[in-house]
Amino acid sequence: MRFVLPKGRLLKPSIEFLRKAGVELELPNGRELVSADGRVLLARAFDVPVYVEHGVEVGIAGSDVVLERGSDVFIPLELPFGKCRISVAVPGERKRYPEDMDCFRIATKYPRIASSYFDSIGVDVEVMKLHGSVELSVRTGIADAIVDIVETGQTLRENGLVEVAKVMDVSALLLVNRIAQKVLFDEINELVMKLRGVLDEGA
Amino acid sequence: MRFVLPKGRLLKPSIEFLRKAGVELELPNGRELVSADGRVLLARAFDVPVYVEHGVEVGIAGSDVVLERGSDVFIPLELPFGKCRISVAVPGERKRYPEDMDCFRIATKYPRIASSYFDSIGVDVEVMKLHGSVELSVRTGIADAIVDIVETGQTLRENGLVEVAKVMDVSALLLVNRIAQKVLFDEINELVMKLRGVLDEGA
Amino acid sequence: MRFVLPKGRLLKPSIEFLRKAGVELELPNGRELVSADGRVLLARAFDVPVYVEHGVEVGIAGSDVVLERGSDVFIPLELPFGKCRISVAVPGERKRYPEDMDCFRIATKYPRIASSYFDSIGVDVEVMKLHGSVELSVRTGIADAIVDIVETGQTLRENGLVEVAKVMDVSALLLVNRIAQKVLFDEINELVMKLRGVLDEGA
Amino acid sequence: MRFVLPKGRLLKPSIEFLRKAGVELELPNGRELVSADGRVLLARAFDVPVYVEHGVEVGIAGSDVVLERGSDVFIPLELPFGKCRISVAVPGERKRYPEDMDCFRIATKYPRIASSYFDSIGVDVEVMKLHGSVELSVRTGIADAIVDIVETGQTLRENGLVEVAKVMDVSALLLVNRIAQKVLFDEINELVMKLRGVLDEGA
Amino acid sequence: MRYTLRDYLRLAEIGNRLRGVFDLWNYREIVFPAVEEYSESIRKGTKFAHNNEFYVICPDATSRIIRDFNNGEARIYYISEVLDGEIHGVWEAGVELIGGREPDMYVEVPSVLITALESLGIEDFYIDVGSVKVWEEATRGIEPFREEVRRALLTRNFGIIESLPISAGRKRALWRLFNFRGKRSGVEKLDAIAELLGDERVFLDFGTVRPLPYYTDVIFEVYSPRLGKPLGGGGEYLVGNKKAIGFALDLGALLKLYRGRERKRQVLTGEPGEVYRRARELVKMGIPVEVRP
Amino acid sequence: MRYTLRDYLRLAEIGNRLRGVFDLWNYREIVFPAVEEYSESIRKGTKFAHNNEFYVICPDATSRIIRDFNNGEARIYYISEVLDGEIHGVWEAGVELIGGREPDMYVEVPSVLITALESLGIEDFYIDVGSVKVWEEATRGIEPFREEVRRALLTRNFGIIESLPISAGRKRALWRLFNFRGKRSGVEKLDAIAELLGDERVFLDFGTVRPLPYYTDVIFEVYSPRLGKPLGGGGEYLVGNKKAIGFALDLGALLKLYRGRERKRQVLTGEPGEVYRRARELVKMGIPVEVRP
Amino acid sequence: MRYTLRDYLRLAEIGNRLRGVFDLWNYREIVFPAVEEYSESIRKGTKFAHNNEFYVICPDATSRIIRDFNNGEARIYYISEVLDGEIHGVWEAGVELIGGREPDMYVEVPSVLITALESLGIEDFYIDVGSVKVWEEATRGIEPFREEVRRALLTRNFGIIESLPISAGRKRALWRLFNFRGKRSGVEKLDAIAELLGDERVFLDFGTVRPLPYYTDVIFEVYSPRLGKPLGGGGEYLVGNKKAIGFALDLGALLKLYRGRERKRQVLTGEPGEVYRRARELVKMGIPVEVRP
Amino acid sequence: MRYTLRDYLRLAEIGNRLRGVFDLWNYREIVFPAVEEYSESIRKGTKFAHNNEFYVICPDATSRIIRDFNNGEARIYYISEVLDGEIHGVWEAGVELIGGREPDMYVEVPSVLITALESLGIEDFYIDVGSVKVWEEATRGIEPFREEVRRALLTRNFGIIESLPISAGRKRALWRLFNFRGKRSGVEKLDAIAELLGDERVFLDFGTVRPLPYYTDVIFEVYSPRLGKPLGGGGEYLVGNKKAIGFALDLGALLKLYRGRERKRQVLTGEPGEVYRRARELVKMGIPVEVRP
Repeated sequence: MRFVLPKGRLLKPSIEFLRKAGVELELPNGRELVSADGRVLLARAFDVPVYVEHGVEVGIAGSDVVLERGSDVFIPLELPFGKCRISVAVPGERKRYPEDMDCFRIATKYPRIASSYFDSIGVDVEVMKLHGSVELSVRTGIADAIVDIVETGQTLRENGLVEVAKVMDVSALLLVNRIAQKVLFDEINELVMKLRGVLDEGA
Repeated sequence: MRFVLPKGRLLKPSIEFLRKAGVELELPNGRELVSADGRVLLARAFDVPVYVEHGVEVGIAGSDVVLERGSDVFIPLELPFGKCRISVAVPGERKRYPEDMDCFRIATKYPRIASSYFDSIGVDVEVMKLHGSVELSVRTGIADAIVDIVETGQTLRENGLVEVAKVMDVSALLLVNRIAQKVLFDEINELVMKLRGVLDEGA
Repeated sequence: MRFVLPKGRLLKPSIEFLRKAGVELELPNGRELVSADGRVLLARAFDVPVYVEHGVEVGIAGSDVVLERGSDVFIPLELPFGKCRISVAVPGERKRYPEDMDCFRIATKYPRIASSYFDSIGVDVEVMKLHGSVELSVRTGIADAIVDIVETGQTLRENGLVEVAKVMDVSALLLVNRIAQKVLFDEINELVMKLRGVLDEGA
Repeated sequence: MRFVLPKGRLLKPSIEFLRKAGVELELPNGRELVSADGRVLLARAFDVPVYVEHGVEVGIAGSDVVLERGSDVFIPLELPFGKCRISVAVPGERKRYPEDMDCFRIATKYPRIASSYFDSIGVDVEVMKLHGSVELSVRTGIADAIVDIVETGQTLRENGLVEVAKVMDVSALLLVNRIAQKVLFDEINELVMKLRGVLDEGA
Repeated sequence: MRYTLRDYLRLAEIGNRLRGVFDLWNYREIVFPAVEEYSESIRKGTKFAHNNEFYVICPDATSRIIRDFNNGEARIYYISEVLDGEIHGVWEAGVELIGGREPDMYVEVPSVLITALESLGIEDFYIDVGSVKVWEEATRGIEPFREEVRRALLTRNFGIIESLPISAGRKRALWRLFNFRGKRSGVEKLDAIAELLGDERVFLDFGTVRPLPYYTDVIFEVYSPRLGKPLGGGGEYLVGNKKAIGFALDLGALLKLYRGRERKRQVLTGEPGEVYRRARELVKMGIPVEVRP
Repeated sequence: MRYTLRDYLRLAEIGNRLRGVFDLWNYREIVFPAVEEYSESIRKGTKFAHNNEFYVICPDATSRIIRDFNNGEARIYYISEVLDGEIHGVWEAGVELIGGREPDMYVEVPSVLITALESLGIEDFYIDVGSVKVWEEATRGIEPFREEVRRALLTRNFGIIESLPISAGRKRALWRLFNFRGKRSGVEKLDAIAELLGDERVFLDFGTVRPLPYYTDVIFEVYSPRLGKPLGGGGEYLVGNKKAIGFALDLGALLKLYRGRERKRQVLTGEPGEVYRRARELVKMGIPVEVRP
Repeated sequence: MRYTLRDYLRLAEIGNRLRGVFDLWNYREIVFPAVEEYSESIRKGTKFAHNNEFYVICPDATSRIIRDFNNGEARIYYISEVLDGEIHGVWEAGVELIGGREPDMYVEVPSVLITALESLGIEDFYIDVGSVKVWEEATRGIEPFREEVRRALLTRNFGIIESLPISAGRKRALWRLFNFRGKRSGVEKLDAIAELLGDERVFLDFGTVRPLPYYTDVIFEVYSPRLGKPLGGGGEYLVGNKKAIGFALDLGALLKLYRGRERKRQVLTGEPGEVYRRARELVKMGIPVEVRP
Repeated sequence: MRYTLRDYLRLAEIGNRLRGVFDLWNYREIVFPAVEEYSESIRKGTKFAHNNEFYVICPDATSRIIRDFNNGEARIYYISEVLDGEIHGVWEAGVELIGGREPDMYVEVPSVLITALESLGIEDFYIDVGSVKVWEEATRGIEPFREEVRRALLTRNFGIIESLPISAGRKRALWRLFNFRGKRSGVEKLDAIAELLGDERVFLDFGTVRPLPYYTDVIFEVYSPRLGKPLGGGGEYLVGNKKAIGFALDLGALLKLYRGRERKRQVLTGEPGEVYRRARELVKMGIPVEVRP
């Protein structure tokens, strides 16, 4: 049973949470991406669900990237970290609510989530996909608003942006490969039970 | 006239090249993304063409990202740095040429370029988009081959991969916004002439 | 106001009925088709509704031909003559009901009526249009059944056929051109009232 | 081997021509449609090709009705009688050539032939199908022109019509059922040879 | 019906004359996209599929307005092709008054119609005014036979009604409706319309029927003795809970009756640079020009 | 781009302002059926099949005109949706002058364009005039590389040209064309156009390219610094053996720049019968009315 | 997924091996026309329009059978392409037992499935058997949350259930279902199936779900550890008021696991007239020949 | 022609009998996707558009093979629906021998055809063998009239030929071809085929024609006196530069002549667990079972 974990802000809490459940993973050394025993993989947050869908048995990723990538994976548990939200934000001096964003250009790392959000409220926008620093696009007038992840709101404030609507809540998720769930049923079931135990304690 | 420059490996050579042409840019401070005078923006390499297409007058980006993003921008000059190539690579122990990759799963940061390459040789593959470290996918058996950027070949070797076909040559490009080219014709023309002068000297 | 009347079996009763209502028409001489005053036209039974649809103000025709031709005309009155029916008939020695006629070849002068009848009972047949003597087709084994007009049943019997289902009742009808009905409202209304008077007397 | 012959103007010459070739047919008695020996059928001219297509081995019909019915039959010989033509005719006082008949309403017993003629010269007309006396429609102003058979031109003249274009030449044809041609090859071949002999004599 | 290039120029010309009149009456034009998502509430149009979704090409305009127009009052018009299952369609010019007051709206829309036809030089037309409600009332209590009555009306076939198992009195009443045509019907609303319009070409005729299902009461049909089919028609319907009334004209039918006229223009000649500068100035002032350099 | 009902009203409004201007210039409108038989010569449109034949919905108008217009001279315009493989299309207003004389035709059509934009209150635009022939001549003798040169031009990527195996002199000449933008180019025909038009918003710019393949020499593109994409463009082409020149404007782009204005109307009040009679008379005289009964 | 010519030969080969097995089990093949009239009850298929009617190309076979098969009992199978909104589809082989008896039918259809896979040399597969009814019962009284429970099940996301406002006991019960996988579940009907089949590759697993909506109780899914997606699946449904059960295999998935074998043939040589006469006789007797003249 | 469910079962049954025979002859089945990209070289099919591209549904199989099969020799067959512009198509079973040797291939394919028909219990058929080349040679020197000769042949209308301005000798020669039907024609290649086949139901008949344009020499047609239309036919064509020969049978025509037969099965009864275990074993050994638990 292999694990794929996301590099970045979710890595440390993921390892800690697994440890609490008694799952000790040998991590890759230095800048390596695979542990010496081959059981642990480190990947970009956006790639984790893709790895699990295509064969890595277990992974941890944020619900934002799972939804954005549209991966066909099992999600047996929501984990108690990585909490944040995806929101719509605009420059403070041009505050507008999503309902009035007809014809707006929206910059985002989440084009699928953004499109389906605006579709759902019947507002026609142009979604512009960026790979990073979406705030920049609004500050320079290239985009009219952004759809991005918000943790503390600090980044928004620094860029003079205000949140005008929440699109979805985000949390870390445990991901399991569909076929692994069946073929390695006992092993995976045991893992889920252990993690759930920790969750229940925390609750 | 604003410039958008790519963070990362192209940033330093871009600034140096502009300086040689007598274009001195005030860069953003520290982790800032916009310079104090607002004339220089720093963006992810993949986002630069998008910024130029939607309004920033001038930018520098690799031909790989320009093609991948399919941005509608003017490209008056190819610049003499950022040279590398996009190639197909496979694990050394399972060497196969693209013609024999029917039904392969191809991991890549360049899904558009990869798809159009395999389409052009009439081979039907499944393209799997990753955001980073595509080598990992092959090493772990999730993908069968990769389409990625190759500079020295060092990364490939470290991951036990061999290059089996070149997809395209890559170089840094000067990008100009379509409308800016007309509205700021003299200013942009002068810039292009200066840069071309440096190019001619180098040649 | 012009009249178009059908040559053949409906002509005499039509003239008599109009006469009873006080409408005296000058008929064409000998083999002529138009009366000297141009007010009366004689046409084939199948053509009468077509003439009325395209401009002759008033006509008399059987409901069979009106339905078969699908003409867009007003039909203010059903007239008390020309009564008969359209039926399905088969050779007496191979009696079958329409429900069991899947794949049958049906000979008829009424392809539209026949098709829509078999469609309505969900039986798939091949309709073969003939211009006359449809009984012949069944006697010679070219068709399996016929859809034709039946008055007394004499013709069927002479050809060894038996009626197995009635498709529709037939009667003579008064036809009025759509636009004439409006433009010559009073004149036509008066005619209809007179004919209706005769009808009521008869009833 | 059965024969189907057309009632009407082609019947007598058909019988005579067959007789010259040594083919003596027993004709139906009186108003009968089938001869006592079952070998000879009499049908409406428009129905003869349909009978041959669906099983009667041999028939004689005009080329006008064969084309109009679109029957899939063999036509081994053109016969030396029944010569006439299909033409476009208009009232003498409103002479117009087919090229100028855009938007005309054309009355005809041959809707298929008429449509394909006007299609072939790129003129858009409304074809109105009548079963008989098409001249009447033009005389009464219901149609603008007719497409009909012309033998001597007498009927046209009587109705004040003039021929403005020939659509096709018409002649009697020998028709043979496709499958019969093969299954009864010798018998039919002999018949064709005999008839051809008469033709050659006449020539 | 297929048209030639010349017909398309003349259809556009008729369309523009009508635009002029509708504009004078303070109606605003609306355009529609050629393709609409398929839905049961949209009438007519030619069905097609794209990217695994069903669509219709050029459906009926009024049903689009009923679906999309959700608040406020409006005077709108459209000029567009309407397809109905075929490749070639019918060109229609339609006017819709949404949210008007009674009885004004019943007078306004026929007024627009009359001036529209007159602007094309068509004066020999008739407008028949009928009513859906009159038939609803006349068939109250015999609802199961409404469809039969409607069928009878469509072909003015009173025989169908006579064969119904309803009372003789009822039949007599229906017979009267079948055969009424005049200026005063006894139905107050309709009589008011006829009187307020005060045009001898307007008749009340209960035999009037319209092919589309959304009409709620007053309906009308325009026709000319010179043509074997109606020029158009319309009626009253609901947009949400607002009363609306509209009509549509068949431009192909008008094309057969219309003979165009020319407009005077300022003729300019001379050296091209100069003459076109002059022309631009005149056009800016709204003066029609013809440059013959 | 999907529009709202309000957009469709405003698109129609823009269309009608343009109609007004085109009319003043003596151009006649032509309408097109929504569906055309598919053929290689017809550009754009959304493909569909009906009764086992291939068709396109709302294709490019100019290619329809080139196919159908076979004789005579004409000033025509059209306002219609153009689809290009999708369900939602672009609304275009286009003008075509067929069979005009030189150099007048090159002045007339941009003049119509200028007045059309001004009539919408759009004054801050540029018209770039280029030439297909200039490039043909500049590449005479190196025909095998024409496609490369064209590709280079499309992205203003001179690097592509520098990598071609052609003489240094030739490269210098192409470089000059790449970078020329001004009022006097040395190409007589173009210089005359710029001069005869005498409008400071008109530039000669050899870098101008147009997406459609039927242009034969002069081409132009209109754009505004306020919008990131062109407002439209056009050029010279052949109809049969007649010279023609036209342009098309993207109404969706104009919609973003346009702010409408209102027209004065005669307000009428009173009893409906009387007031609508009065209104009909005024409309007949061409006076805009507003009835407030 | 697009296939090569070689794939199409191998798909046909797999299809024919399956035909052989289905035949041995006394199932009769049914073919379907490529095009069906569109209706809500027909699943999948690629939408298209023809002669102004809506159709679907190659829809789901089981939903066609449910619609058309109206009486009697039957053992039928089909092998056909199924499209789902695209141009390229999935090749499916399906078996349907209509009107069978309990519990035999639950044993028979998996038996056919097992022998079918084995006939292709595929032995390392699992069959998971689940139940729609178990979930219906487990959610009795909390019907408003059924859709949520189903969503939870689709991704095995128990978190969704924990957030529902239902009792802790209920949650515990659902948790048990979520996590049951074994041979004896306590649900009599399912336990009997597992026991009667007596195959170690069959598991009861309540987490099994199927994408199509017509299943009424028992459902199952087949998969192989060698492939990242299911090989197929099926379940119990109603045809009219008759119980039916069926499965469908994805031939594309089988293609990846299958390695074919050859069959022995009588080799004939000699003079063509003679050798082919001989061959015809052998074929008549059912003996495979290979002529090498 | 629309079929009922029962017809679809019987079509499949006929298809499977033919599969059996084709298999015995060492032909491999190929399946085709329902939808193909439209191209001029693909015959028949019903046109439709998807995502702005043109496609055809269920086109002619032989033209697909000619396009796709680019090397090697092959014996292949297909059984599929073929549409031709309509919603309902014709079910065809076809056989293609690609890259065979002469004269064997001319004997083999009719041999397959004969055994195929006999396997369905159809014995009263005829095979007419004709030749495209014989006509090419007979019209050498009068090429401009080839199309006329072909038209004449299609309806066996010698009158058309008599009206051609060609020599009397030529006409006599053509007359002989028109009327030849027998076992020995004097054309060596054809005579050899007739002799090598040695079946009294095979005739040489130069009047034989085939509707598809890709045939290069030998063609044939099968028909039965019991049916008014051919059962099928085929001929010789080129795949790349390889000779190929094939035929296609119309399953709908065969359906009218075919009366099925039943096959013996091992009947099993008993307790379900036991009986199905037994059945699985028998099926594995290739023994047909019928379980009556």
